[in-house]
Parts: sequence; C-alpha cells; structure tokens
Amino acid sequence: MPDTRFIDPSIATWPGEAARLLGGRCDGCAVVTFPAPKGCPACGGGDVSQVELDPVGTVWTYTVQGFPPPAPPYLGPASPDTFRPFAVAYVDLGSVLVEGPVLGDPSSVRIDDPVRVVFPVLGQDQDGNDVVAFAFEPIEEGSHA
Amino acid sequence: MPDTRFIDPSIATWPGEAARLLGGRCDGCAVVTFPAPKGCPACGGGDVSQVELDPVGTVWTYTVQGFPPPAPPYLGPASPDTFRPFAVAYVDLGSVLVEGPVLGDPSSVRIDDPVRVVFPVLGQDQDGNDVVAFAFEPIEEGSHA
Amino acid sequence: MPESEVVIVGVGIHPFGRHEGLSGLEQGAIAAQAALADAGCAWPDIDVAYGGSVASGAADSLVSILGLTGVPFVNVANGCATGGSSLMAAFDALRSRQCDLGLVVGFDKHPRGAFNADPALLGLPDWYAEAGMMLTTQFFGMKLRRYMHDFGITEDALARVAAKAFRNGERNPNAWRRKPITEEEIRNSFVIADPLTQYMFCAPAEGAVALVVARAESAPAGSRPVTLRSAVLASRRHGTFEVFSPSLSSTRAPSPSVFAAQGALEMAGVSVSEIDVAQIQDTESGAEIMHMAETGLCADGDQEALIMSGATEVDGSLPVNTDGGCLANGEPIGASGLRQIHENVVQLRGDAGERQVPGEPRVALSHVYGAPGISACTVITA
Amino acid sequence: MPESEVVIVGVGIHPFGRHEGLSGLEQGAIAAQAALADAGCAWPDIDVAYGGSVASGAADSLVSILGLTGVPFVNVANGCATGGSSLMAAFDALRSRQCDLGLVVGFDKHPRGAFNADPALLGLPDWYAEAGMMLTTQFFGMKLRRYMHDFGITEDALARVAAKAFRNGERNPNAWRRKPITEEEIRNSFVIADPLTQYMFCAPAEGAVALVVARAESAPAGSRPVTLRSAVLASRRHGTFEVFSPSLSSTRAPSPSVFAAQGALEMAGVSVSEIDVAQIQDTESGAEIMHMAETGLCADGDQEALIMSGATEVDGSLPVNTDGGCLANGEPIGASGLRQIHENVVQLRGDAGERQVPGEPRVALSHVYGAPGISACTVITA
Ligand SMILES: [Zn+2]
Ligand SMILES: [Zn+2]
Repeated sequence: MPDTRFIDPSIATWPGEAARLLGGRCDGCAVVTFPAPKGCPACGGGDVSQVELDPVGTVWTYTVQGFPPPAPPYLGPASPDTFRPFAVAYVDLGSVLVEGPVLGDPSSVRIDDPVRVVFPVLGQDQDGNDVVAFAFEPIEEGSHA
Repeated sequence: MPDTRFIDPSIATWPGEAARLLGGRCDGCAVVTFPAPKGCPACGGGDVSQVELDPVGTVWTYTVQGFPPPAPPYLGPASPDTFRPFAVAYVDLGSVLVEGPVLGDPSSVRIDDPVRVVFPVLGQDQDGNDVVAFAFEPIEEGSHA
Repeated sequence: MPESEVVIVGVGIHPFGRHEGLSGLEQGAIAAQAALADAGCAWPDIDVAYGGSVASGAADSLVSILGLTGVPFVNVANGCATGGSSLMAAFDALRSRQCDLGLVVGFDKHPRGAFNADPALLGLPDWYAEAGMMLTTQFFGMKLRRYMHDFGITEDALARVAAKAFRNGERNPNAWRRKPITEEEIRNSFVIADPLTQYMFCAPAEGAVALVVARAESAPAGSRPVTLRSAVLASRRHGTFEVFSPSLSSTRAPSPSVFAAQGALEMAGVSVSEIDVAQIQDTESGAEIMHMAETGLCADGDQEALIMSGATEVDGSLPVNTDGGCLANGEPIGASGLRQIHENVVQLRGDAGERQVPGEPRVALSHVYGAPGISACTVITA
Repeated sequence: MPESEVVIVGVGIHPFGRHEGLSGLEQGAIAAQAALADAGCAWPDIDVAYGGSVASGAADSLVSILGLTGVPFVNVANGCATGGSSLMAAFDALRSRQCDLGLVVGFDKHPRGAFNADPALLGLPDWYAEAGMMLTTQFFGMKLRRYMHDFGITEDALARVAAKAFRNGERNPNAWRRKPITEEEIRNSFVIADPLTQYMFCAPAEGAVALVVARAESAPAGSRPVTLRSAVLASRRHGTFEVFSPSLSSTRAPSPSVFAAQGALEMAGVSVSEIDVAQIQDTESGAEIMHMAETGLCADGDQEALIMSGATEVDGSLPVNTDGGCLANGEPIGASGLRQIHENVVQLRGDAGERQVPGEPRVALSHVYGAPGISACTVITA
C-alpha cells in the first residue's frame, strides 16, 4: 500500500509539528552547513556535530523557475498541464543560508520577506508513495510564527 | 533469410577469388596505412589514394590469444565450450605490416613464416548472417602461392 | 621578474555554432592549422602543446591529424577554465624550459539543450535534484537578483547587455547568432529564471580556437606578436556564491574572479584603468554586469550608468565582449576562454573590421568563470 | 639554464590495492594530507596544484575536502602519464612564477577486470573489435615476441622479472601483492597472450600518491628535500609500435620512451651510468625488460644477463622497480607514475627499510609509458 515518506531522513527531524532542518556545525570553526557535511568546507576540519536549524528566517535572494525541471529526477508536477512556475530562494536562517522552494504566488516573493520552514508533499515516487520535502512559506504580516 | 556479408566492405575487395585488402597510400610521402586513413599519419597530408595490398607476406611478430575476447563485440566463437586459443600476428606485406588472426595451430606460428591473406567466416551477427573477415593462412613449404 | 617575455604569434578559430558532420576534434585541427599558418610556422616546429575539451575527447588525439611529431601534449580538464589553464601552463613551460614555440587549443561539440549534471558525480545528494533545485539557471537568477537589489541594477540593463551582444555578433563572421534582437524582444522572451529571459542566456554550441605562443626572441619572422603579460587561475574560497549549493555560509567571500583578475593585473604590471578592451564571462546578461565589478573594471553599481550610456559598446570608453561574447557565440566549453583571447589579439592587431575598437587599443583583459567556482584571467598588450 | 632549483619536500601515499567504501578522491585526500605532513606545511601554504585521475573524477574536487583556499588547481588527463605531466607542469609553474610550494596528486579506483575500450572513442573501426583484436594484452605479447626474437630474451627472464616484483612487494607495506610467487608458478599460470602468463601482467587497482614540490629556497624548515632535476614528456612519432594499431609502418621509429628518457637525462645533466635506482613501467614482465633498453639503462639484449645475474634486484648493480612496480602494486592509472617518484624519494632518503638499495643511492630515474603512445621520465637526485 502506498505510504508517505520523507525525501531524505538525514536532512530533517520530520515528522512532527516541530520538525526542523538538520545541518552540521564544525567543532573547530563553528561554521554551519546544510546538509551536514563530512568535513568542514571552511576549515577542512573533520569533526562536525548535528544541529537543528532555526525554522524561521528571511529571503536573502530568490528566482522563479520558469520551466519544468527535468523529470525524473524532479518529483514535483512536471508535465506542461500540471507545472506552474515556482519561486526558489536562499533563506537566511541566521547560522546559514538554505536554498529551498517558496510556496505561494512566485511573483509576490521579495528580498527580506519573513518565511518559515514547512514540510509539504512534493509529489509521488515510482512506487506511488507520497514524498514529503521541505519548503519555505511566507509569514503573513501581523501573524505570529 | 540469413545471408553472408563482409565485416566492413571498405577494407577489402571481397568477394572473389582474387580478393585483396585495401589500404591507403599518401600522395605526398608514399607511406601506406591499413585501413585507408583520412589523413596521412606520417606527414599529416590530406591526400590519400586507395591501394590494394600484396596478398602474401611473412609473420613479423605474433602472440596467442589465450582467453575469449569480450563478446560482443567479438563475433567469433567466445563461449568456454567453443573458444579455442588463436594466433594473432603482424604480417609484413612489404608496403605495410597488417595485424590479423592466423589460421591453424597457434603453437606452430613462428616469426618469418610465409602467409597469405584469406577470407573465412568469422561468426554470425545478431541477424544470423554469416560474417566474413580477413585472416592469414600459413603457406606450406614447397607449395606455390 | 619574468626572465622571458611570452608572445602570442598566431591565432586560429573554427566558427562557433552548429556543424553537422564535423567532430569537435576536427574543428580543433582546423583551428590549430589556422593558428600555425597565422604564425608562419609548421606543426613540427611546436615544442609543447596544452589543450582540452569537455565533451569531445582527448585534445592530444589531434596528433593523429596534425602529425606524429613526438611533441609533449598535455590534456587539461578544467571546465570553463580549460583554455585559460592550458594557456597558463604553456606560458610557464616556455619560460621554465626556454623552449621556443607552444600550441594551446580548445574545442567542443555539445548536444543541444541545457547542460545536465548527475548529482552523485558532483558529490550532491539525490534529493537536491528530486526537489527541482539542480538547475544552473536558478543559480544565475538568484545571484543576479541579490546583486540587483544591493546595487540598483535594472532589467533595462539586462536587456541592453544582450542586445549589444547580438549587435556585436552581427559584425563577427565567426559568431553563431548574427541577427540583432531588440531590447523589447529580449525582455518579452520566455522567462527562464526571473529576472532572466531566454535571450539573456547563452546556449551550448560547437567551435574551436587555437593559439601559437612563443618566447619573444623566438617569434617567427613575419609574425605579428602581441605580448601575453599574464595568465592566472583561481579557485573558490569558503563563502563564495557558487552553482549547486544547497546552502551558503552566513559570511560572504569575494568570488574567485576577483582574485584571478587582481592576480593577472598584478603579474602584468598593469592598472585596471589602462584596459582598453575586455572580454568577460557572459553566461547570461547579468554575469557580464557582475563580472565587470568582480574584475575591477568598475565599482559595484556603476555598471547601470556605464551600460545605459553606451560605454561598454565597441565604440564606448570601456568596450566589453566586442565579439558578441557567449551570448552571440554560444558556449563550446573547452573553446570559450580561448575565443576571448582570440578576439583580444584581433582587436590589438587592429584586424576586427566592423567591430574594431577605435583608437588603437593597447591593453586587453580576458576573464572566464565557471563551475565549480574557478576563474582564469589574462592580460595581453600590443 | 634553470633559474631556480625545484625540490620534492613531501611525499604521501595511500596504499595500493582494493579499498571497499573509500572513493578514489578520498584516497587522494589522504595521500595529499600525508605529503603535506611529510613536508611540514599546510594546505593553505600551497600556491599551485596539478593532478588527475582517469576513472575517479576531477582532481580539483579535492579542495572540498582539503579546504577552499582559492588555490589554482589544474586537472590533467594524460592517461598513464597523468602523474608525470602534472609534475612537469608544477615544476614549470614554480620556476616561471617564482612561487613557493606546489602540490601534485594522482589517484584512481578502477573496477576489477581488464580495462575495456570503445573503438569509436579511439577513432578505430568497429570491425577491429568484432574480429577479436582490440585487446591490450595482444599488443604486449606481440611487441615482446618480436623483441625476444631480435635480442635473445628468454621466457626464464620474463618469469624472473615477475618473481622479483613479488619479492619486492613483500618488503613494501604499501604494495597490493605481498606474497612471493615462484618462477615455476609464474610460468605455469594461465597463458594470457603468449609468451605472457597471468602472473606476468599487472591488474587495475586503487591507490593515490601526492608530492609537495618547492623552489629550493622555499623548502619548509625541517623538510628533507631531494632535487627534481627534470620532468619530460614525449608523444609517439610515426613508425612506433603502439597498442590498438590495425597496421604498422614498414619503417620503425624509436618509442616515445627513448626521447622522454634522453630528454630527462639531458635536462638533468646526468649520464645514464650515474643512475643508482630506477622505477620503470612494468605493465607486464616484458615491458620492464624492453623499457630498460628504451630508457638507455642498458643496450638491447643485455637485459638477459643483467636479470639472470641479479643485477636488477634491490641489492644488484642496477636496481629496477624496488617497490614491486605495477606487477606488485597494481595500476591505478592516475597514481602509478607518482608511485614511482614516491619510491625514488624514499630510496634517496634511505627510508626504504627492508627494500633499501644499499650504498646511499644518489640519482634515480622514473619512467612511465602508456596509450596512445606517451612517455614521461623524471630524474631526481639526493
Ligand atoms: Zn570548520
Ligand atoms: Zn604522408
């Protein structure tokens, strides 16, 4: 029977209300990288500890993906009928900038917009399982994260 | 219906009793190469004329292929049951030394042995056609080529 | 303290574009023969050769077409910096070995469509491609969007850069795209990665370029040398913004282009204000704009006024990508960096015809940049 | 007239063999870190890097493990001569640019079984493979058979060469094959390509080697430098006998190894009689024998007596392949040439332990040879 699975269990604590992205912090120089690297790209050090990333941040830069990514490997809607342009952004989470899709109207995304990490269904894999990935969702002005 | 075809019509005048291998002679420096090259490997000249190679020569060096060549691409007998070690030689045809299999008992081949070019069936292609290739055959002492 | 000056004595190009029935290697041989003829020497005179292609096989296979002379021939595989790296190594060989003549060659023949990449080969996780983020075009859009925000570059400037490329291509018989396109058409073409449209992006293509280099005292009689003052390569540092990065450091570092350009100017003993003509990496319109500042040709943000006032046109005060760049020539990766140097040599010789920079340009800069974060720059002088 | 002497100040090796779960690149990083530690310097000190692999990806990807320092890193792709070509280019860079420290690295990880080749990629017709002639082993058998005929080399000598390799491998902790095999076992093993048997051939393998090179005046304090006197590359001339040749010219020319060795000796200002230890390409037993003459170490035909008298043993008058060569180490193509130089450095330092050449060797030659007819030679001195 088809199931629901996370796209890569090593990159987040999904499932759960308070799911978080997982990065790696270098024990030597404290630089944070997502996903957790084998060795630190900043200092070459080999000791990296897992760290939960802040769930809220701001858009540092963005673009709009105008055409369907090649599928496979893309698991989202990729046919001319189902594809809709979507925004992709680097989101400044304080310790690190993480790249991810931004939900909602791509034409409304702006630099410095506040966003939070969410875990929506991206699409289906070959076996018919729903595949959950991470994305960012705009935080409405006046709402409380 | 399966047919008989030559492995590459550009390299010999097969069929016929007097079939010959076809090389290329450089119009500039007269160096002969087999098969005919696009440009002369000796002088870089671009003008190369087709030339029929002498059908008899002598073994310049040889080895014995001890294991079945990977099949495909090899078209000869390649299963453990059907493979028999065979000799391969460079044969000095005067104008050029040509590499080819030597028919007969591989353990009896020696440098300077006289040989002639022949066109035996090598094996079958995917469509069941007999594929004819070239090889060299020892010339018995006392016989006339 | 250079002991020997190195000069470029011959240039050869096989036109860029699409060439049915001609392999990348064959285009490389045509370019090499043209460069040898331009230098007034022959293939057996060459003491050392460096070259490469990304998709068309080993460059040293050229010996089977050019002739088996015994020449030491080193294949270089540095992506977009293949030409620049080859030239750097040949430059060093001539100076270190006191040998006379070297050949540098780059060629390629890519299939149509975007360059595709396998995440595993690049050390990236599968989810990165599955989630729709493994597209080079997104990187270009995002690097540019931040730059426009920080330094006030407009979409008008993006369209102007592309329109200039096609106008310059029209005047370049070796270019692929030789029809002008209006800024309106460019802006209204399909949006690939906002703010970049289809006509603001270069496409994979075919082509080949070769250079004959010599120690100055060994330049063939009758050749028309220009001096290769420097060739410098730099790779990325931690904190730069590169393609295919699931995350970026919270602290930023200057691009490798900054160090390659500074190094090339310093080695050449030339100040950036002396540059008369520049060929810089324009994978898309915004790259030309950002690279103008990264190479030091102007300050961040000054591009808008320079471009809109026409300064980067062939007859402007700072001509950039006079041969139409990657936008008009397409990008055969192994050949693209050497195409820039070919154009700079043609400009310094005064041979550029309709696209000749006026006023006898004497100092030229070239700059390439590509994955995984490498840049190569050269300075040549008349 | 070398302006600056170049020295090797650090060597590092990842053992050759089979290493489940460790990529070629990771082995390369281990070798690089070992070479840096041996030199007493750190990765950020390196001013220029050259390296390559045939089957394990771009060498400059090492920066993502070693650190993003901005170093210019050039990938070289010259098959068996990848290591030698990289060393040559680094040598030239140090001398031409007056920079201090360079890294040269080679690594590879090949699948089990023979190297397979696609005829089209090599410019060969399909019939050549269909007729059963596209096997490297045939080339080795045929080149050797003619040589044995012309110069009186026996099958006893072939077996003796392989037995020596495994004996030397036994005394080399970094070798893959470390068990002696008797000459009888070697002769009686499966006949791959008469006169060559299974134990006379090397096999594809895994491993990595790195060297740190410096201008003599910049050698790190406390390092133990040996002098890199020359690094020379040569490609084939018309008339040589190379692998995958449907025909050979009726006139013969000397192998590229002859020119590479002559060039390396000449550049080093060393006569062949001064060589105390040599590492030469031994893809199979006969190659070691033929390359002894091609490199000038002896006259054609003299090998038989030298080998049978023990002259090429570790304690002989002309020690050859003291680390067990390709036969005992296997062949990770990108690393193989640098393994030879690693062994020569270890011998000149007197650090070779059980396999140490007696009498304080002072001059060492290395030689690689491979498809499509290229050879690289180096001379180092204590
Ligand atoms: Zn760190
Ligand atoms: Zn010719």
